[in-house]
Amino acid sequence: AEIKFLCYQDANECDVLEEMSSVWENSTGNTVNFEKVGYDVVRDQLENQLEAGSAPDVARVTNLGGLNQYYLDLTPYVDAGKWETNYGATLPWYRKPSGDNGIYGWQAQLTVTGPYVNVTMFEDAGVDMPEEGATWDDWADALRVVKSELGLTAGLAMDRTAHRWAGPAFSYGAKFHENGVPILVDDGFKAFAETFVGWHEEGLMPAEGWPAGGGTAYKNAAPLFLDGTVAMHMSGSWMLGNYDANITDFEWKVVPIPCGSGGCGAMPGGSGVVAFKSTKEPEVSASFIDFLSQAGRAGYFASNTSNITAHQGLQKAGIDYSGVSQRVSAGLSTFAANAGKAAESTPQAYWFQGYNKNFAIYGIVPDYITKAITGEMSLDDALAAIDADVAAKIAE
Amino acid sequence: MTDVIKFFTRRQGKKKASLTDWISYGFLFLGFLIIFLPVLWLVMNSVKSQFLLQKYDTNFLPMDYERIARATTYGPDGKDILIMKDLEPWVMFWKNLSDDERAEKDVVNYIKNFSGNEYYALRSHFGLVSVMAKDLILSQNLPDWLIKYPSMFPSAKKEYDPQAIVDSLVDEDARLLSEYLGLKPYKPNGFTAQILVSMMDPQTGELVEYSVSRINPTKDTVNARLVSNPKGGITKLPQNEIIINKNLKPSWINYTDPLTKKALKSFDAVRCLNNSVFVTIVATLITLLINSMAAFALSKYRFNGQVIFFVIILATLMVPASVLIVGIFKMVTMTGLSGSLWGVIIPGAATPTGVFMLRQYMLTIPDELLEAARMDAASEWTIYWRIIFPLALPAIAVLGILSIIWRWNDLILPMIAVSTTKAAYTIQLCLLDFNGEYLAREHYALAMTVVSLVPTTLVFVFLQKYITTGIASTGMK
Amino acid sequence: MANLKLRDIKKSYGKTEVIHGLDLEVLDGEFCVLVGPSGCGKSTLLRMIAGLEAITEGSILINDERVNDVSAAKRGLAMVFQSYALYPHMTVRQNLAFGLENLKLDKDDIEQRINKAANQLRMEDYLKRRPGQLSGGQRQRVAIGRAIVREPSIYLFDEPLSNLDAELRVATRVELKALHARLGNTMIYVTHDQVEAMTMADKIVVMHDGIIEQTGSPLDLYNKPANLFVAGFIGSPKMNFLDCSSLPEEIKKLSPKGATTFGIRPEHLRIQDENTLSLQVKTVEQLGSDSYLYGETIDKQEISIKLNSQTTIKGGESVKVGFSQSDTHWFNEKGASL
Amino acid sequence: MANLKLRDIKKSYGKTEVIHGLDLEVLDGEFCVLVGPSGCGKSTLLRMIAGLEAITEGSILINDERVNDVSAAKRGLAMVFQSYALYPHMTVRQNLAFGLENLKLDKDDIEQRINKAANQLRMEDYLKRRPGQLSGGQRQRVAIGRAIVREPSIYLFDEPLSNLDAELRVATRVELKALHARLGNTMIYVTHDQVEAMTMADKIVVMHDGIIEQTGSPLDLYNKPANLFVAGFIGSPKMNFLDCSSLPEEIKKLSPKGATTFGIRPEHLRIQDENTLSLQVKTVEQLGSDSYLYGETIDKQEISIKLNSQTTIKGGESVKVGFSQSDTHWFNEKGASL
Amino acid sequence: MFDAVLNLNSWFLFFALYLLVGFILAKDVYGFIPKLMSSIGWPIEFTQKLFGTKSLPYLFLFPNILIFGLFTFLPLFMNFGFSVTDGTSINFENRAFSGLDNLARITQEIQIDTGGINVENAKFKSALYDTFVFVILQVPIMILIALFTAIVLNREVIGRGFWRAVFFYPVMLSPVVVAFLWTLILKRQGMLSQTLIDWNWISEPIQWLMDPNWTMFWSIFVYTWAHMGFYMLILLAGLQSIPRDLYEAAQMDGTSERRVFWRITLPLLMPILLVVTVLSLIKAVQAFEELYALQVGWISLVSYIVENAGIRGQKTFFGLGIAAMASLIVALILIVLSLLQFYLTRRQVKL
Ligand SMILES: Nc1ncnc2c1ncn2[C@@H]1O[C@H](COP(=O)(O)OP(=O)(O)OP(=O)(O)O)[C@@H](O)[C@H]1O
Ligand SMILES: Nc1ncnc2c1ncn2[C@@H]1O[C@H](COP(=O)(O)OP(=O)(O)OP(=O)(O)O)[C@@H](O)[C@H]1O
Ligand SMILES: [Mg+2]
Ligand SMILES: [Mg+2]
Repeated sequence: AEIKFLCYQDANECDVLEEMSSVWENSTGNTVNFEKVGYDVVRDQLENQLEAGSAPDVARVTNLGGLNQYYLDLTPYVDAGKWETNYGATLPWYRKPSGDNGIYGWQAQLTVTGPYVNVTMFEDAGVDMPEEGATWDDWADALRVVKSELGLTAGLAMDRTAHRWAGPAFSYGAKFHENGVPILVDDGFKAFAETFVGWHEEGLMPAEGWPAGGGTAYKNAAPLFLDGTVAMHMSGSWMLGNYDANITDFEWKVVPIPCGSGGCGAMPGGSGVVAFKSTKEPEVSASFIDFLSQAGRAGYFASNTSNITAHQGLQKAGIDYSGVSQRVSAGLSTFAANAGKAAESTPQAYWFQGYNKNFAIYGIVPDYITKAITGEMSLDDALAAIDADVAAKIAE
Repeated sequence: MTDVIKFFTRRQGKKKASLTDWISYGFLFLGFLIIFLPVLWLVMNSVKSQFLLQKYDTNFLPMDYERIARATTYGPDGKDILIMKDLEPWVMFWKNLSDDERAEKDVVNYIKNFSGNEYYALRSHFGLVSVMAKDLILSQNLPDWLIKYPSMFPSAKKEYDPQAIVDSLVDEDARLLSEYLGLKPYKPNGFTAQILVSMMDPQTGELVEYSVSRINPTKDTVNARLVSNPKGGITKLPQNEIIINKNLKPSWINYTDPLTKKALKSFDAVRCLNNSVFVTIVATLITLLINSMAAFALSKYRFNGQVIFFVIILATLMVPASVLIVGIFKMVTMTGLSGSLWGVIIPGAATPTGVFMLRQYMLTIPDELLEAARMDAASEWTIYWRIIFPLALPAIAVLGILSIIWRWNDLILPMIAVSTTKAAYTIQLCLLDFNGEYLAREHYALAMTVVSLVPTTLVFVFLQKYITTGIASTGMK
Repeated sequence: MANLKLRDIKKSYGKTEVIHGLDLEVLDGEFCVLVGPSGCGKSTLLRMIAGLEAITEGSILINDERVNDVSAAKRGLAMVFQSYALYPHMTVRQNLAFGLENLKLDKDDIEQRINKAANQLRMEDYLKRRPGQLSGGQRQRVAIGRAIVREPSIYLFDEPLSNLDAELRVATRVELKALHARLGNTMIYVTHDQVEAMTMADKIVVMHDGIIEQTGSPLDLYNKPANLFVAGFIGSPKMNFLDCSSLPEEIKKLSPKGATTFGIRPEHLRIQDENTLSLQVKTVEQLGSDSYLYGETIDKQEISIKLNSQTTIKGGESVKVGFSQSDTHWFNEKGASL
Repeated sequence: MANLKLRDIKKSYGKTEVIHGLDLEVLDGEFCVLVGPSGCGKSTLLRMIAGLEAITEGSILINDERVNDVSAAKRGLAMVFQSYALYPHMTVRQNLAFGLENLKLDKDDIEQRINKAANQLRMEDYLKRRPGQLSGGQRQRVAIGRAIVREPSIYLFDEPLSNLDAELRVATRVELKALHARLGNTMIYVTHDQVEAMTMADKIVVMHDGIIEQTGSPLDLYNKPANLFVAGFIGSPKMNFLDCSSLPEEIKKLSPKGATTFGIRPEHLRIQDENTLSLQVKTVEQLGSDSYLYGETIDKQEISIKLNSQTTIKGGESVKVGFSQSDTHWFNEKGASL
Repeated sequence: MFDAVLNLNSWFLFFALYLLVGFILAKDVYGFIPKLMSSIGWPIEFTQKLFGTKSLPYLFLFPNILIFGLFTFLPLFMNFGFSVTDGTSINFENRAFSGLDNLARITQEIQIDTGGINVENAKFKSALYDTFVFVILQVPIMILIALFTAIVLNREVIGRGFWRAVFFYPVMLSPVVVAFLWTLILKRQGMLSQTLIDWNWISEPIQWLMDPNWTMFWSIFVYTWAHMGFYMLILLAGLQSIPRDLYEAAQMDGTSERRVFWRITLPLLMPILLVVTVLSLIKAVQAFEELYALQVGWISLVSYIVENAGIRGQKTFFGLGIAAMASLIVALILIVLSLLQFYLTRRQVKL
């Protein structure tokens, strides 16, 4: 049988998957037709295709919870017990909000948010980096010194999305939900929002970061780190490969996630491979995904794409990353540590990642926080608007 | 030349250039700059390396600074900063080499020329630590888990004690394994390419070399390290006194990589261009055919509902496709056109602008010609394609050119119709391939954008006379 | 070779009737000219004959067959349009071939007919040119050629010469007439230029406001106009009309009973003393061969005189003009000739 | 009131010279008509006089003052354009006022001049209409009115009648001539219609390919053309030219020394036996008042004859035509009149 | 490449069949192009033979109207449908009828579902207001520049064709490229800030596209840059259609250049100027792609619609309905604008 795999490609993920699937094709006689597309296509077109009934059989997706009504339950076709052992932590992300025990997708890569630091800048400024366990305030202090010492325009940049913002907010004590219902604006949230707006006002965070984005649009801050505008970038594990390949004129490293009164918050995430109900080949699709999820395959994928694996067995046993540079492997371990810390100290991170309307919130928060930063709204109004907008967007 | 001068100084019919002439030419020249500088800037940027683009390089030409290597090593003696002069360029830019180019170099032997911290720095730089460590583990029959240790989750790491194994090894091997495992006091060594600048020493009058990580043109000073004493901390040099050497370094790989599939395996420039050319040509032909048919009916016949049809067609001018995307998507899917280039071609083939323009033009074709043709026993279809179509050619050429522009630049319809069918990607969709979720390859995107401009620009250069005079002659009035 | 009969033809555009019931018979081989002032319905009539315009009432018979419902292409007519209506994007040869191709004639036949027509009209030299590269007279010929190649039974011409300049118009009308003599086909020719009508026609049909005023040979119309309209329309300069009541007794006594208007053509007036009118000359136009005198009678009625020689009379002079009785025309109240 | 002198005027467009050095004097109050075939440079010359076109060489003098470098507006001329060039968005009144407003005349004065011109040209009824709502003849008048209100010293007309239909053209040319008589201004008038030239001019200037062929009064040109070109150009139908060598002995002996071409106007030929040429009549055109005979001599030279009456001669007949010796014209090899 | 073309759907088969029938019917037609054209037009030829010319105009219109119907009007009706229903789905069976709730959601102060403050209302109003400001400024500015350029090019300048081409060139560029191009220049670290700093005009780089003081300026600038050439050409055509001799007559009348412009050029250009104005008004109200890709600091009406429709990013339950309702409001505005043009040009024609 033939199945169509809509795969969004960031770096080389689909190439690796294709390589892997050829083994499966040879052994089963089935064919996988890869459509390697840009991220925009999966983000913007897939859901419409699903609705119109013209969707692919299998796809690599990031909006894990948002599409759960379309997923094919793999339970009948796979060894459910094995899946629970290996991927128990990420399976809920794909499930419908209440009482669902289905197996829907293979978490191909686990990502964790965390900061990158420009080591050369710290060196040049003669500032010692805060140690593991330092708080965001400690880092802010250190960055202020670096900024003034080197005459930088800013110290810290963060991608413009609530996904990045959530980690520090957890650290400041934001809970984000109560019994599965989003309660965004609480004291912790407010505290971090105030701090965050303050960082922009004082210039610790750059004008071309959040304030330069319009509406709910995502904005990557990596260019600011790459070009040396800032000394720290709050990003995530997915950026390792890019930074390793493209940064040649300064040293950088991944540092442990800073903490706060609420713990050491980082957001997990990542992309997964799912099959859709509409497929005509459920068994074949399921077997394909099952094949990919095997420890050996998952490890191969992780090491060849420089990612953290979601396979819990592999997390324990480790993966042979000997092909990647040391800095990447060091970074991977730091991120893995972050993920562990987050799981312990800020469980709301896992809830948020699994919440099926999280993508709406990702956009709403930056929209209003930006308005507070640029002074279009007072912070209080902005926070009230966040609550109101989220309530309206998740209402049915 | 003298003709030109004469022209410039001539006033309509009279002899001397007047103020209005100077203003006119001034205005035109200013317009030229405002229009062409940005385009030129785009083209120049497209041959800048990814590195320069990341740095928001504002040089007009792709200039890079002269570089010098600076490394940081960590060890029992603490941190060391060292500067290595006169390294070969391929060493400095090892990260930028392709796999093939790397394979050509015998780095293992190369680093044997160095010793001490320089050796360690280069070893890390070339990524040899993990290779050599793995060899070490295998050759010394050390436990397997050592290889995977760095990637283990913290909870798992607790179960192993690598320090004990390191301690059992001799000096160099212990260092190697420690570096690999990331055990204290070892950290990954750093290696960076810094900018080499020099400045006259005010006392001695000699040129002194400095290494600089970043030059911010908006600041008065740069933070520099003495090449001769890198550990001595940084000095702030006045920016206007330092001497910077720059080299011209166009990055042709921006073009060659995507065109040879090296940039992205899934980016097939030839196929994208082919599809676009196909769509552009076929869609333009269909557009011309059916729009001129409709315009013919509307301009040369009297029939019931004529006005209604005309108003309907004009009304579509009011509705931007961008607000109808969802509906158009549904229709394309329902008609079975999605996933095929026909889904890009057909929905846009009927254009209100085209019908309107052609109709206005055809109104100026004398009815007598049609009557003559009818006397000549021509059928209405023959009249259409043998009389009206050729006679409306000036307007049809304009519509043709407009259609070429629209089709070539169209993003919405391809997005709707073929975004999940890679084989049917048009060039504009293909360009999106360079936008990852987290990663944008701006250098490739820029270069391919320039490539995507080539056909329209060629069309423009060769047909601009028809475009500009054509629009003038058609019934846009 | 064909004849044409119109039976009580009417034509309305919406509610306005523009042709009010015409009867006309054109004999085989006749050169029939329709004249009349602008807007009188000449073109409409011609186009109805051609089949380009629907007929509201009445019937058209070609060779005694009713063709009302036969399409333009099938009536076997050919038409030469006022603006020639040459296909500007085709060469002369293609223009000629177009109609034949539509009839699906075979290539050799087409070739042969084109060559014959080209020869007849001396167009060989520019068969490969486009209409835009031809002079007015050459275009004219191509337009006629396009009609000839179809070997129609009747030729229709709608003011074919009106776009030519004076000199060429004269030359072409001679040529056309010769062509008619050579081909012997029935031709129907529309014009509002009465010189053309006079010189070319076997039969002139004078139309006015959608009706036929008079039908006859050119000299018949000139010498015996049926009514005021025809009398004024035929002849240039226009016939002088004088109110009978204002005529000098000497002339008035010549008038037949019931005459209210007296007509005399400018070329029939001579500077003489018999049957005289005195008039005040206002302007004199000397053409070299002829002279025109424009003047007015004592009671301000305008009169023009055409002399066949140069004259020394100047504007402002008073002259006496006379005429021979045979040249007079008299019209009654209703304008009918007496 | 002004006179105009042109001294060795030349005009080139790029490298092509279209006027090759003209000298001309137009007297105060004269009606001077420039005629010549299309493209001979009439408009160009007029526009140079007007100041719309730069003068390549030579000088223009108005009232003996050199005006080469005086702007169009300041030369005190007015021009009536072939297409009238009325401002389509202004009413007739505004059209007339526009030029006066430019001169910053006061309102009453403008009002007065407009009323006077309107009165003169009988335009009062449509002063409030726009040009689009006027007939051709009315537009024509407005165009002239626009010139009149400016009270210029010289009027320039560029084929002002060529857009009018035949009848209106005749009427307007009489009117224009009358206007000239009334105003007494110098007028320079361009046309390529020789009837207009003959009837209107005090002085005709015949141009050909950028040079002046002859200047003189209309009858001078008709009676004593300076050369073949003028002889052929003036007079309609055109003068008959016959090769001297082919003339019958009887006529040949009349020829002066050096003559190579013999010319005789169609209106000077009569059916008679003295000084006869025999010819074969090919076509006869009967206009009622006149008849034209087209024929050819034995050696195929074409000849036309104008008779002042209806004739019974038919195409195909042979006739003998004669002329009186005083009407003959003789030209030498170079085309000059002898 | 042909797999994507042939990608056998029934359309293609029908079309091939259609041509085949035509090809067979055209057996006695010779020459490639005649044969091709008769193959395409056979239904029309056939109809004329059988039924005469009465129905032919409809046949000539058919392909166009079919495509308009399928891909413009049906989607438009769907938008009506979306605007009165709720749900994330684009399928009507999964949407619930909600009447004018969506109108309330974008126009009322109170959010009708949650009872809280309604932020959507504020967003919609600001999109409406900002778009209004943009249109009001952009259209006159562009028309003035286009007119000025056209007037300059209508003079006897050397290389008129060249200049004309230069000013038209940006029209050839896709909105994405235009945005890309200007982002390179206008982003904070871009060419412009840099140059101005070098010239010491400013001391800090400016966020041209986001800075509230500048965003509207640059939106207008870039939009004008990209579209001016087209309108310039139309205006140039208009200028050239003014008869030369009118200018000569004015010259004879001793009219000053300024007066020629105000009293002759401008009034005679008015009809075209009106068409151009209304066309550009319509286009400006529809402005989206450039602005979206430039990420300017305000949201245009169409951007607002596109963002809500769930075409980009996450869908929300009411988004599609709200977007559809907003699009109807835009359509209403455009209809009013075009009626205005109709009215104005009607009066102009009477002139
Ligand atoms: N399509 C039409 N609709 C309404 N009226 C028409 C139409 N065509 C012609 N007419 C009217 O019919 C009358 C006769 O027109 P026609 O063209 O036959 O005149 P004509 O004698 O050929 O005039 P001309 O010498 O100017 O060509 C005119 O009054 C004209 O206005
Ligand atoms: N702007 C120009 N550039 C080049 N040649 C020109 C220009 N204007 C006129 N000519 C040439 O100059 C010659 C004289 O033109 P002009 O218009 O004066 O002729 P004309 O006697 O007025 O003819 P017509 O009777 O057709 O109006 C022609 O050969 C014409 O082609
Ligand atoms: Mg007519
Ligand atoms: Mg002229």
